[in-house]
Amino acid sequence: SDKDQTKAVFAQGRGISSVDPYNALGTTTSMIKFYMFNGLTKRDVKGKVVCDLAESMTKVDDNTWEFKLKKGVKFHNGEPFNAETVKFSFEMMNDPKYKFRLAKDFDFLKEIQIIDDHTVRLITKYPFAGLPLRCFNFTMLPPKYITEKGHAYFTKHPVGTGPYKLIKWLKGNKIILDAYDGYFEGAPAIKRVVYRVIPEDSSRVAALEAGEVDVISAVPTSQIERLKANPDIKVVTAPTTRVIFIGMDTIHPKYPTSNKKFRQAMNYAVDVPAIVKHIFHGNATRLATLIAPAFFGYSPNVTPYKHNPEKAKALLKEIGYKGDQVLKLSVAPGAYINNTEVAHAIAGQLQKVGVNVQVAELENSVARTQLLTKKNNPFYLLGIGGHYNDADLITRIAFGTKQRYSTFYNKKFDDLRMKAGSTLDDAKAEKAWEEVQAMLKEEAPAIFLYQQFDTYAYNKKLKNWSPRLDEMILLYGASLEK
Amino acid sequence: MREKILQVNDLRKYFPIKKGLLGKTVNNVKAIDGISFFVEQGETLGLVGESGCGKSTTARVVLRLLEPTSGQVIFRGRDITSFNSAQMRNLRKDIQIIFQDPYASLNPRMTVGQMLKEAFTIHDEKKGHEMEEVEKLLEIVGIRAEQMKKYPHEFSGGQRQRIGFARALALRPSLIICDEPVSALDVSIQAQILNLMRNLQRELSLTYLFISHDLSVVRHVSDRIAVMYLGKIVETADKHELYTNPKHPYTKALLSSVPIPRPGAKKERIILKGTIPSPLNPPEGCRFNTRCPMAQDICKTKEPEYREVGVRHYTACHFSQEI
Amino acid sequence: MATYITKRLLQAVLVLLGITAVVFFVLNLTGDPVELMLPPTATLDDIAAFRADHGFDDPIIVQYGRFLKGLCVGDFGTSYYYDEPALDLVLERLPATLELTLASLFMALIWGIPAGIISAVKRNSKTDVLVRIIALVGQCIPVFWLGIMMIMLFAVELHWLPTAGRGTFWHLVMPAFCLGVFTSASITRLLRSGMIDIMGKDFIRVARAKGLSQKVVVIKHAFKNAISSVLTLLGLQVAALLGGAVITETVFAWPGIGRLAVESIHNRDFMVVEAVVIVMALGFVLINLIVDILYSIIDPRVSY
Amino acid sequence: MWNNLKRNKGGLIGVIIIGLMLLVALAAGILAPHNPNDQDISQRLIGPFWTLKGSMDHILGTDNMGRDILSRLIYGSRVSLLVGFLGTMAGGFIGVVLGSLSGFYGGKVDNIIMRIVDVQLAFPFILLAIFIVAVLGPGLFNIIVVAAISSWVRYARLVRGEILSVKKMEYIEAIRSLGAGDIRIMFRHILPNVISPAIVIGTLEMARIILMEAALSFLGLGVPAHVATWGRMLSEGRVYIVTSPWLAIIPGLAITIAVLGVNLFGDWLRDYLDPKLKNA
Amino acid sequence: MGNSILEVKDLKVSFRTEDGVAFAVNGVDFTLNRGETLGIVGESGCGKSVSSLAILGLLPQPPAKVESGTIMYKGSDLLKKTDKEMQSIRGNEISMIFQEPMTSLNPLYTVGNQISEVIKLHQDLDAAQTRDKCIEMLTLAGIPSPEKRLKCYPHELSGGMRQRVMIAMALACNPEILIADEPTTALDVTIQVQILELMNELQRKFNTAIMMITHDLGVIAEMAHKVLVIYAGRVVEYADVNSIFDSPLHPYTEGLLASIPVLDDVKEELNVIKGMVPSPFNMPKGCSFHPRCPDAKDICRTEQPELYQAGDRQVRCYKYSSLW
Ligand SMILES: Nc1ncnc2c1ncn2[C@@H]1O[C@H](COP(=O)(O)OP(=O)(O)OP(=O)(O)O)[C@@H](O)[C@H]1O
Ligand SMILES: Nc1ncnc2c1ncn2[C@@H]1O[C@H](COP(=O)(O)OP(=O)(O)OP(=O)(O)O)[C@@H](O)[C@H]1O
Ligand SMILES: [Mg+2]
Ligand SMILES: [Mg+2]
Repeated sequence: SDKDQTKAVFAQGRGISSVDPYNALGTTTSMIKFYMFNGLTKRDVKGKVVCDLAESMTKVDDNTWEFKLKKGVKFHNGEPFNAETVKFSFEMMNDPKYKFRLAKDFDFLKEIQIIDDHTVRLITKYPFAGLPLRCFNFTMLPPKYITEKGHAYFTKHPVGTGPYKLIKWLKGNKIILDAYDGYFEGAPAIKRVVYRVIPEDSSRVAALEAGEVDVISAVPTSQIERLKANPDIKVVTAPTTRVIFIGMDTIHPKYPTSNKKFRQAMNYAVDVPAIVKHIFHGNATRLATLIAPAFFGYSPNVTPYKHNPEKAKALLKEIGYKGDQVLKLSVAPGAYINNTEVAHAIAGQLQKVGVNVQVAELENSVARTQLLTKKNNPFYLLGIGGHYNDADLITRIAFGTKQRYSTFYNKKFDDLRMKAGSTLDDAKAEKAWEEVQAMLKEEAPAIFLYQQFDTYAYNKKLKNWSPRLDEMILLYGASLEK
Repeated sequence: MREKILQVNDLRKYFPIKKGLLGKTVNNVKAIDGISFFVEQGETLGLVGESGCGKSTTARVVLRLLEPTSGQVIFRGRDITSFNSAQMRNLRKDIQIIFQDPYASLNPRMTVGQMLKEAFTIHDEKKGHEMEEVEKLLEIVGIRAEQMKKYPHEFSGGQRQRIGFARALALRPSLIICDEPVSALDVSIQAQILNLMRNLQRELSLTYLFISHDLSVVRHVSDRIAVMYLGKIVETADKHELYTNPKHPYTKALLSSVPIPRPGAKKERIILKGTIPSPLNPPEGCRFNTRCPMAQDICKTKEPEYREVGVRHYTACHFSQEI
Repeated sequence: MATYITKRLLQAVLVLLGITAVVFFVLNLTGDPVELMLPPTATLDDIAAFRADHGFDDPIIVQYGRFLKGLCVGDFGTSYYYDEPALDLVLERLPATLELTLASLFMALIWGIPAGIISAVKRNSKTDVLVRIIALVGQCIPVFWLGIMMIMLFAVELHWLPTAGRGTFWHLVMPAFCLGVFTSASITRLLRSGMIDIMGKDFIRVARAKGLSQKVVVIKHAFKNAISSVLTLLGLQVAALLGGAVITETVFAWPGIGRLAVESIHNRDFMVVEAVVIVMALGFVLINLIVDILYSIIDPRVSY
Repeated sequence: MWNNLKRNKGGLIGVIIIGLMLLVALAAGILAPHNPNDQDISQRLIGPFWTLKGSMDHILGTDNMGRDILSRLIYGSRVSLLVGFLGTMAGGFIGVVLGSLSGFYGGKVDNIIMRIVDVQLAFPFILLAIFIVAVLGPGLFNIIVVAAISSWVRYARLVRGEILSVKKMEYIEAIRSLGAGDIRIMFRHILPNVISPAIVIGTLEMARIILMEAALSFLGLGVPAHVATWGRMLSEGRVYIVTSPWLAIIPGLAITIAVLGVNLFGDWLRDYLDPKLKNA
Repeated sequence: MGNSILEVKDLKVSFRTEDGVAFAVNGVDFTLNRGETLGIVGESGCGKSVSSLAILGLLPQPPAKVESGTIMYKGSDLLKKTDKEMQSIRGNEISMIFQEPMTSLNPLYTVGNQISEVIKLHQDLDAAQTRDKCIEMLTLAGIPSPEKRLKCYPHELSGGMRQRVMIAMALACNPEILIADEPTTALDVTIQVQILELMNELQRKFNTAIMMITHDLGVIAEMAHKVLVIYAGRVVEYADVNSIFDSPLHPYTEGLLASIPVLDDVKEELNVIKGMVPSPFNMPKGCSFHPRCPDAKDICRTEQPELYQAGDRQVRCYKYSSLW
């Protein structure tokens, strides 16, 4: 039937937690949010920040950003989008009554000034270079609709400016979205999009092969070859914002990882290229630190540690490390692609230089709680990514003092990255970020590994779609052949 | 007159029936409801009655395997219902029991030798030469000593009953309560056991309380007989007296009901109507009134007194004189 | 009867109390829900403040007391993850699980009952041997393995059935089958031995001696007597089915409460886990009560 | 016993399967051609010898980490047996003790234990297992704890029931009338009669526990990764089900056959020890 | 012989069990006449029930196997009949009462249901007539207020009542033969008398031939016209009731009679048959009674005696043959 021709189905392993945009934590939930809502800015496929509902943005001074808004944008219910909308959304976000989970992310904002119907100014509390990126998540809410119907109703029947409208959310099962033909960038070609939750990897692949699903992500590495051989299916692998590393605890003195030389030795001992080659078939980018090439501030001048077990042994000898202690490496199986295999491979490599590392498999939330309460193992495999991952965010949460995932408390480092983060001049900022990376390499609070790629497989009938750096599968702009 | 080795006075045993949320006692099964009898040294007292009339309960209460609801059990002049556990342990050497079911009364997982030896171990007796004693015991009951290592299932019903006897005899008791010891046995085996019991009684000067529902068997083994009906003893007398001159209509009916293995020996039958009422709601007045062929109005209201109607002949019937 | 039901329900309350306590205390030992309630940018100080604000710092006993107090007025708490009433979430997913368990129960019964009867009646025949082998293997196959194998065969290779998810009748076939296999095997085996047992009873011989045909003897006299043991088994199997549903629901992407529970455990979504467990336990208790009542309907000797 | 076994084909098969498993588990060091944990990433996913890519060096092929499947299978039997056996023992011990207390003393003790049993029964088992593993972390010992917790109820109920019926037997009254005390009656006369049905339940429980270990591994909650177990092999292999189906099929079959063996043995044992237990 | 209705010849039944082959019935011959009661006595396990089940074709096969013999009923061999043919005979022409009234009724159905079942099966009656017939039968069986009893479940009745129901059921279709397998063993004496009296009365009324199986010689003496004594699966003596009791021929019969205490005749010492019944798995060679027989001779230990004719009686003992 007609309907079938324009229905696209995509599937991932997890369901979403909410359709309330300001409570949308996590990549999957955010992804569905961006079908229905727009921010002032957005990230393009490659991760670059560009305008979305804004026509243009300019820095007025260190703490003031001016956004000109697009005209003629309408919410699904016909309500117009204008400066008032921005102010309303900001006030809503900050209203303590709602306890929005995203509110924390926007506490750099002081106020919104309406200049005219389609111009607003965002005033920050301190200079914040990451503002344009952050605004991507500052999605616009319909003031009239929410005022009339109330927030509770809104969370069940969300209305946004996005290309799709929510039809049905069957929790843990699927989400049905229908095209919003009045979308300001033009009506979507695919009239209905269905998101399905299929937790089991093999079932998900099977569903794609059976033609029930058009796009899947997180294709198991082992399946790639075979799916490539399927004439109906296309497999693409693309980098993501997710960066994987093995954190080393520097705050517990009883751990040898509190010794800088030890940490450096670990970086020498690990053969990351071999892991990338064998476990990922090349589908990962080795990183010198945590900052991926796509991030603003990436410096090619800071090069990765060379695989050099001899040097590692020498360093260990230098500090007199005996290797008599069993050191645990936590990993939460299934949290990231092939992470258990990586953990085991690394444990093996570390054992070869005389460090007795054993893998401890933990349930993801147990592992995270351990980190949160700093009752962690000396080594922990961790990945940080998501739709607004950038140099600032990742260096902060991974290695900032008193950050939830950090076991590296270093005042000098904090100062360095804060300076970089608040420098609004691009050239100066790049310089500052290079310093940050150099320091990270030197201090080695982690065994730096790679930027994760995600592998998508999709039905060849799907056209004009490509994977995004931020791991979201967005089908606006794509079309489905008969 | 011989010594009364056991005297039971107005003994009662009620089993409470609990119901409802809080397990309130709503009623009682009056399994035995005020019985009195005595057993004299060296005699056999037969206790007969139909199924469910409380014979086994009597046996268990006398042994204090069940605690009586009220009444006295006087053994050799001492009321054992108030004995503490140490006293009871000691008393256990004196009173023993044999059960009806030869299959249920031996532990299937112990050899006969182990089982018999246990009697001594419990009471710390015959240290060191228990096995000799076990052999002696088996010999007494007519089982070859080499069969000591066998398990109960390797024996026939009659042999098991002998082993049960051996166990009861181990501690040289003076009173043995036999709860239907031959009911489950074939006639030819039954005769073997009855003869054994009789011989042992003579040799070891035992006293028996012999429980059975088979009047022919009871008559064969007993000196005196007590007849039970629905938790009460309705008549007690010397064997001969009871069989020739029953003073209770129930006893009469019972006697007349027993088939005689002699063709043509048909006699006057008293066929009772109906069945035994439930001990949950025993009839008012005389318990037998619902089935009694000669019941009068008084029987429905007034419980007859249990009194002496002849020499060592007791009965509980309003009209015992007219029988 | 009424007293009996009241008594059972009171006991059920005790059981539920026990279960909620176990869940609450164990979950609290396993991790921290706050982890998931704040964006990654939140610092340790933010987290501490948040925690104090939401009462996560109170002693567990106090938290549990609060939870119980809520329960008394029908408040199962709010999901940390979904930010919605926990009970609503469970009730929303309950139909899926009910559908799955009932379908699998149905499958188990339509195979298990005839198979058990035939196997018992034709004892030691070839059919019996075959049925027994099938039942035995059914009890030995890991459910998830069977599920994956079936998806490969019926969905990917043959395209007969959809791979996963809930929707049409056809979506139900594989998961229900998978889940039903073990139960059906148990029913077959139990019914077989029950029937063999009953077939040796005196009243069966009497029924035969009346001249009744084999069919009447088996169905009217033997089966009705044997069914009570199956009923008891079914009551207990409910727990197994609900447990098995957790795995089956994962393999077949079935959006039931089993998977909700697993996800919620991973998310440390205490309230949802509590709600699922309470609902499951309540289901178990009720089903067993129903079984008991059915029992007394089938068997006039049983009265409460 | 042996004669009886010879006549019972199922039991014989069961004993042979269990015997082989025991042998394999004990002699794993000798039988396994490779170290089960030797990874060789360049040798990953080689098929069994009968497939195109297969070689005799890895008879059953290699897994995603290049480990020899046969060797892992051989070492895996250890875990299955160990978890199965110790889990059964632990569960059996708890269950028998509690069941005995409950049955022997009755009253309050009975009431309390039976309420715990109710709670346990009404608790969906897999969720409980997930809980326990989540608290204790994955690990051999913890899996055994889960196994024990999940199975004690069956013993407790059985033992309680048996004790209630044994308690009424005349030989218990006989021994009591000989003057024996509670302890003697309990240990010498009641428990021995309850043990054999408990052993029968034990074999069936062992089968269940082996399946359970596999199920927990499937959910990622099994023993730690460096230990080869069938459940984990299956769980890891399942994503390769289409490309390298043997990865999932072989351990799946191993589990099924092992469980079958234990079940067959248990069925026979039940018939042998106690024909009246057929309905348990 | 025109009066005879059932003739059993050389019936042999064995059981194939895990412990070997049990020879349960090793040669049973007898004739049952119309309106007559045949008493069958013997100790537990001697094959009384198996023989009677064989007549109705109710032996569980396997493990049971009829090794040989014929059971002639109205001129045809019951052993050769199909199951369908047997079904129309069972409960209709030949019916049976079992020992255990407690377990012989299906606990899940009302008494009415279970009686009407047999009536509906063999008689062409409508519902109301069936009901009337049920009530009539219950009344005959001496059950008070039968209308009420129809609605009772078995557990609501006492043992004696249940046995009456069984009798009502067995007689519902006016059978030619009633096989009563220890109908009163489980009952109290006062109830036993009631039941035996009832059976006598009904026999007089319907002229039913009764096979009365029991191990109680008292019951035999009161009920039977002829007596069949079985030992270890074989008929050892077959005679009319008076001769058996007055002058038992076979040493076993003799021993049996002497070993029972008799109510109105006090014996000091009971006579004892030494030893035990042989196991059906392991029958002694020769006469199966010889290990217990006071008179056994060499020939008894080697050769199986036949059933010898002694006057109008039959006895399986060499004493009455020319070989003695
Ligand atoms: N533990 C008990 N709880 C409740 N009622 C009981 C208990 N034991 C016995 N009774 C009841 O007490 C009554 C007498 O029982 P008892 O066993 O003493 O009878 P009996 O004369 O020995 O009968 P039988 O000849 O059948 O052995 C019966 O009605 C029985 O149901
Ligand atoms: N189903 C069976 N399987 C094996 N052997 C059996 C079976 N039924 C009966 N027997 C054997 O047949 C023999 C005769 O049994 P039967 O039931 O006829 O004895 P009976 O004379 O009726 O004894 P009772 O007085 O105990 O009822 C017994 O030794 C018994 O072991
Ligand atoms: Mg009794
Ligand atoms: Mg019989």
